[in-house]
Amino acid sequence: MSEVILEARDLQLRFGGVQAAAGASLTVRADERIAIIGPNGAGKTTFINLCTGYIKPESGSVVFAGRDITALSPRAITRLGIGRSFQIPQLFIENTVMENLLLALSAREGSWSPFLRLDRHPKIDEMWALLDIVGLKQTGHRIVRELPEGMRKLIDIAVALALEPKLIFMDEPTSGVSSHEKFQVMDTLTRALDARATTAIFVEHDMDVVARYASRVAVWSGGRIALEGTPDEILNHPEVLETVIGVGV
Amino acid sequence: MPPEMIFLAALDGIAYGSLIFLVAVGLSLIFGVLGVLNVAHGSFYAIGAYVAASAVLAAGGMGLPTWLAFPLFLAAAILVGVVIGGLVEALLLRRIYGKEEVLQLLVTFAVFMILEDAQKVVFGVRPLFANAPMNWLGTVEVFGIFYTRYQLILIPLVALAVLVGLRLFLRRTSFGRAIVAVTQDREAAMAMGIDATRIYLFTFMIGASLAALGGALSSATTSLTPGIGSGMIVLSFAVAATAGLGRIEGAAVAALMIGLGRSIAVYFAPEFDVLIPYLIMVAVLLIKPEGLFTTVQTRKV
Amino acid sequence: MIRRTLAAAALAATALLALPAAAQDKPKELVVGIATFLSGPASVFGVPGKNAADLFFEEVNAKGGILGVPVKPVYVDEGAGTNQLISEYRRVVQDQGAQVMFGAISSGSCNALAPVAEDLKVVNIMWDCGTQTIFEDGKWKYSVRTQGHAGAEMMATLLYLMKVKPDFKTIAVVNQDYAWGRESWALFQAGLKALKPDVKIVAELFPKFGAPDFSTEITRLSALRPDVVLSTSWGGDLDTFVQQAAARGLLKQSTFVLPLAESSMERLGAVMPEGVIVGGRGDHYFLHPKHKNSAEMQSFVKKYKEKTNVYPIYPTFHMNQAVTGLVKAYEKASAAAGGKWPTKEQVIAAFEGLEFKSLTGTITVREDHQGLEDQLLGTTKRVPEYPFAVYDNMALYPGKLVTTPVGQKSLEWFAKVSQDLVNDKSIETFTYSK
Amino acid sequence: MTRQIIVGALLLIALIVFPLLSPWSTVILTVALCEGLAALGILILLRAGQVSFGHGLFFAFSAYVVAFMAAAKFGREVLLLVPIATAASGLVAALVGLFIVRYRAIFFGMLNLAISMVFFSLLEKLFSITGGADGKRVPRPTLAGMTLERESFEFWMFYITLALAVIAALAVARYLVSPGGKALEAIKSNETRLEYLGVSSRKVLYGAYLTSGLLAGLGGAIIALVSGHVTPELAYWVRSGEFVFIAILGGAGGVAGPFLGALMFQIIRGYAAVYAPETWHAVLGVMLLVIIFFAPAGLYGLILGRKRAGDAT
Repeated sequence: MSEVILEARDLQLRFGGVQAAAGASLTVRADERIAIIGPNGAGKTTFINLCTGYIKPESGSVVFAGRDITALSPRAITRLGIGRSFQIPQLFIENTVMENLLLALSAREGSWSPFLRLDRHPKIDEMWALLDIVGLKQTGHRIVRELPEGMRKLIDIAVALALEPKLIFMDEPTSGVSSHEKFQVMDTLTRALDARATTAIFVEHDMDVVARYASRVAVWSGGRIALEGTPDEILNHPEVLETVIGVGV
Repeated sequence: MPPEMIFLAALDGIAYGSLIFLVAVGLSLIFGVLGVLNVAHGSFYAIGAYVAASAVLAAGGMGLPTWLAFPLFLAAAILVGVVIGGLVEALLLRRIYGKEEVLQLLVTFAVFMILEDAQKVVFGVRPLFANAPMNWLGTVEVFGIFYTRYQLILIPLVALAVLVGLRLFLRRTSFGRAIVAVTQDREAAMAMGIDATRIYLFTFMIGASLAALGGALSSATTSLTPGIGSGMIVLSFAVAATAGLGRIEGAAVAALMIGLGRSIAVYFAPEFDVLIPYLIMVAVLLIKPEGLFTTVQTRKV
Repeated sequence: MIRRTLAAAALAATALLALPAAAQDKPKELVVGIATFLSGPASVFGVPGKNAADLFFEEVNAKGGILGVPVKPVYVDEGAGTNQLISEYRRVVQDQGAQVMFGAISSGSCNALAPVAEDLKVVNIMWDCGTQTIFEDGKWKYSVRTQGHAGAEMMATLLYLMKVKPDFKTIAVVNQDYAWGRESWALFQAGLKALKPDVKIVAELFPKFGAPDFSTEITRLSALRPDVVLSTSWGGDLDTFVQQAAARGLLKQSTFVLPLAESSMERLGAVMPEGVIVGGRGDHYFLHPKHKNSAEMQSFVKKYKEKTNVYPIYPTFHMNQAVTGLVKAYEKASAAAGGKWPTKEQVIAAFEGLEFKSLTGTITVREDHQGLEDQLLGTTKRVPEYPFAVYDNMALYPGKLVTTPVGQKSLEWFAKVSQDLVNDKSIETFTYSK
Repeated sequence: MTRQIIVGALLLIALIVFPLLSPWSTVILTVALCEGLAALGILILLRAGQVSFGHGLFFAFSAYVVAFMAAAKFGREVLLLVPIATAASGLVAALVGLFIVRYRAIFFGMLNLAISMVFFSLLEKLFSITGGADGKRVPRPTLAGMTLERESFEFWMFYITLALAVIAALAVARYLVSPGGKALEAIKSNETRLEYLGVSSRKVLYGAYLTSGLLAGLGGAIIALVSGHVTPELAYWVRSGEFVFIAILGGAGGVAGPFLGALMFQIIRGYAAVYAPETWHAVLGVMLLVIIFFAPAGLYGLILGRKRAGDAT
């Protein structure tokens, strides 16, 4: 068993009268692919937001690679090696796809020289390769605003991967992808993650995807983990079938 | 400085703050609903003042009783707000909602430049004043010092009435509640079937009318000269930003702070009275970047 | 590339510079550029100045122009800001070929334009600005002033106050916060110290230029109860101040001294009570006790009133002096040059020692290019003939008496002013008559 | 890209040649270049979606530094005055920027306005030091040790300014395509993502703010020298608004835009001053509306045939 890379302990947060996190805890090991499932409003995205510093918990802690990151800013957490993609892709929509990736590259490399042209970054080939992995090489020069949602979701993930994080959170990576392409997308993503030995935590609604790509599943309900286990255990659990997947579906 | 002087200074500060409040609250309301910072707001103040003064002078010339000035003030304010404000919103602003903020700002900046000159062409450059309403109300004596009832009582009362009236309007009437809904969440409000176009138009008219009302009230106490609008706009920016843009009660508090700060400065440090509004604004924003009365909202990701 | 271009440019420029000055033939027209406030608060002076200039140049042209050359006035807005004013001023000289410039109303503009006029070698008539420092601290070959300066205005005001209210003990000042407000107070204060060292200055207030509200200042003055309140404010500021002070009984409580009130009297109408000391930056007054019935004055007041619906105020008289002075200087220069069209330098030379009649008296331009102008002060009185206050109990101070002598600085001269001046024999006095 | 270079080159050639044909225009053109420099600073901030209604602060600050130094015994030399005054404005931008980069949108604009108005008020109030509203005269300094007559001084100042403007424009063009410049666009479109790249948007904006302050400072220093007089009006909010006006008029699409805008602004203002001396503000206002509604990419965009600001990079 590999070492623990992320440990969230008893995170609590209320907002607007809703218990968005109610003792959320999760321990993640470096070689894991964890799927987070649960109904809407269960606090899945809140959990990601808490772990990446977008919002701060009222109590509880998040430890990453032995360091307490609970109070750190998203920026500091990103620099420590946590990347994330978003439910609604967060991209520089007026820029080209490649520029989005190159900005991530510059951030990673710290290459901010005013004499450097962004589009002549010495490591630009690496970004083209990355774009190729997610199957979007042909979109490199397109303006993000003009691309469909599904592609944007992948670009969002590619941007996070360009940072070469040790751990990546992906918020519904396949939500904008047509169902017959989902596996293909997840295959390429998994290859990219494997190549970089990146730990991944992803929120997912499609149980087929969960079954195939997760090493462990956490079922979210009411701001905390109601159940966890292997995909086999979870996906056959009667309670999960009822609350998450919906009986008869 | 004896304590009664502080009290006297405070009386001046309240009168001054009340006037700024009337102008600033209109600016704040417009921003809250339309999301546009109206640089031309000072021009509504100036035009309201000129129209009111001309009307009062004309009424005086016809031998009409002086008390008529007060309904005339209101009429002038509404006229300016509805006609000029309405035209600006319907012809110009409506075309740029959703465009970049910079462009919206600049459209109102252009309107400001045009109205400044229009006002000069229509009303001339000669200082104009109509002090009959102020004199008609007479004076009161406080600690042996004469104050005009107009500045000491009427203007603060009007400001208070506007504050209370706006609150009631926004909370109790369906139209007011629709305005609040748009302020809080534009998209949700529109999804609920609220006619945003109409809300925007009326809010702009109300905001412009308030600025014009401030101008109308000031026309009895001050000489109207070209350029009065450009000074007022910066002052009301300061009030609105200190309070937090879109905050109505906050604007009242900030206007009072600035009014009091200024008049006390005239006693203690007359060299710095003009700096007071800006210093208060910068100090407040340093501590609370979104203004005194605004809560920070995070973007949904 | 750039270097070569620059070299070429330099050559071309040198060629331009080397062009000889054009021979002094009579031009087709004489372009006169006039810097005046067409926007901003000071347009209360600027626009009357422009209206008057239009009238006067019409008259000049109706008589065949200057030495037979028609005059074409071109206006430049002083309200656009100093830097813009300077470039406009240059454009009018260099592009539109103005030979004479009138610049300007604000002392700040005059200070800024004087060196520009030197550079451009253009006749510059400072037609309205008042700062005494311009010819006391600097020498300007191409600039002249066809009216008095702030020193003369403040000296006459001080002497008049000493004459009509010799026993006051406290004074407060409320001046606009800019050079004129500050400088006029510095001068007045220096003279006051010399004449009446025991007077207590209870408040020195400098509200912002264009302030819409003087409530706090008035509260303070009401509490301090000074014998005299001096304010050299003008325009909208003065109107607002007087109005608010009158409403709150302050004008009854203290003697107000308002050296620029002449320009506000008609507007203030019934607000202005009796007993306020007033002046008009010189001897300008459409009811001037000596000249109100002259044909020129009557015709001017009539024409001006027809055009603008109001009585003329002092900037219109200053404009008259500038235009008259210009005509006379050209005539004098031409006579000296044997009837030829004079060069700019000859015109400037003609200004030195020039004496000419204005609508309200006689102006003499000294060798230092400073004009000597009489100063008229009075105390307000209400009469049935006009719906506004008029001057009564007037005193006319000869320009020579109240103007700092050539070579001296006004502040120093004020500091040693003597009591004799208050009742000098050359001062004429008048009371109001129909 | 090539069309941009052509536009820039044509503009440059026109600027080089025009003063030779029409000597009176040198000062007006120099003033236009100075305003163009300030507007170039605004353009940088516009890339980040921010607009400052207070860059008059830096413009006026360096102008007053020049005025004070030129009036003092030392520093009567253009080659000394310009860099020192520009650096002084840069220093002010560095200080103000420390906290102003925390704000966005309206608050960014209004805080800039407030600070510049504080400076404006101080310039007016501190009469004994600054000369109050009348301002200060700037005695003509030497240029490279030479004492020049007005005409040759103006002549050389124009070409020096032109050279500086070209250098500044090229440097800014370079900066805008560098990672830092592109990160500015990222601030405009998605600051959240920028933070999640581990990039401090404040630092990125700080760099831009500093640069824009330096550019406005450079413009202010030169305008003080060529007009020979400084007044607090240089710091007034309407002046700052004009810089934004110029930036939009010219178009934020490329670095030649602000200069194109500044020239156009001077031309319109010049004509308006002659034909409508009492309503030239209104003429400018109408012009601004026309640009915003019918050519939002500005003159530069019109020339390049683009419809939207920001398409050209």
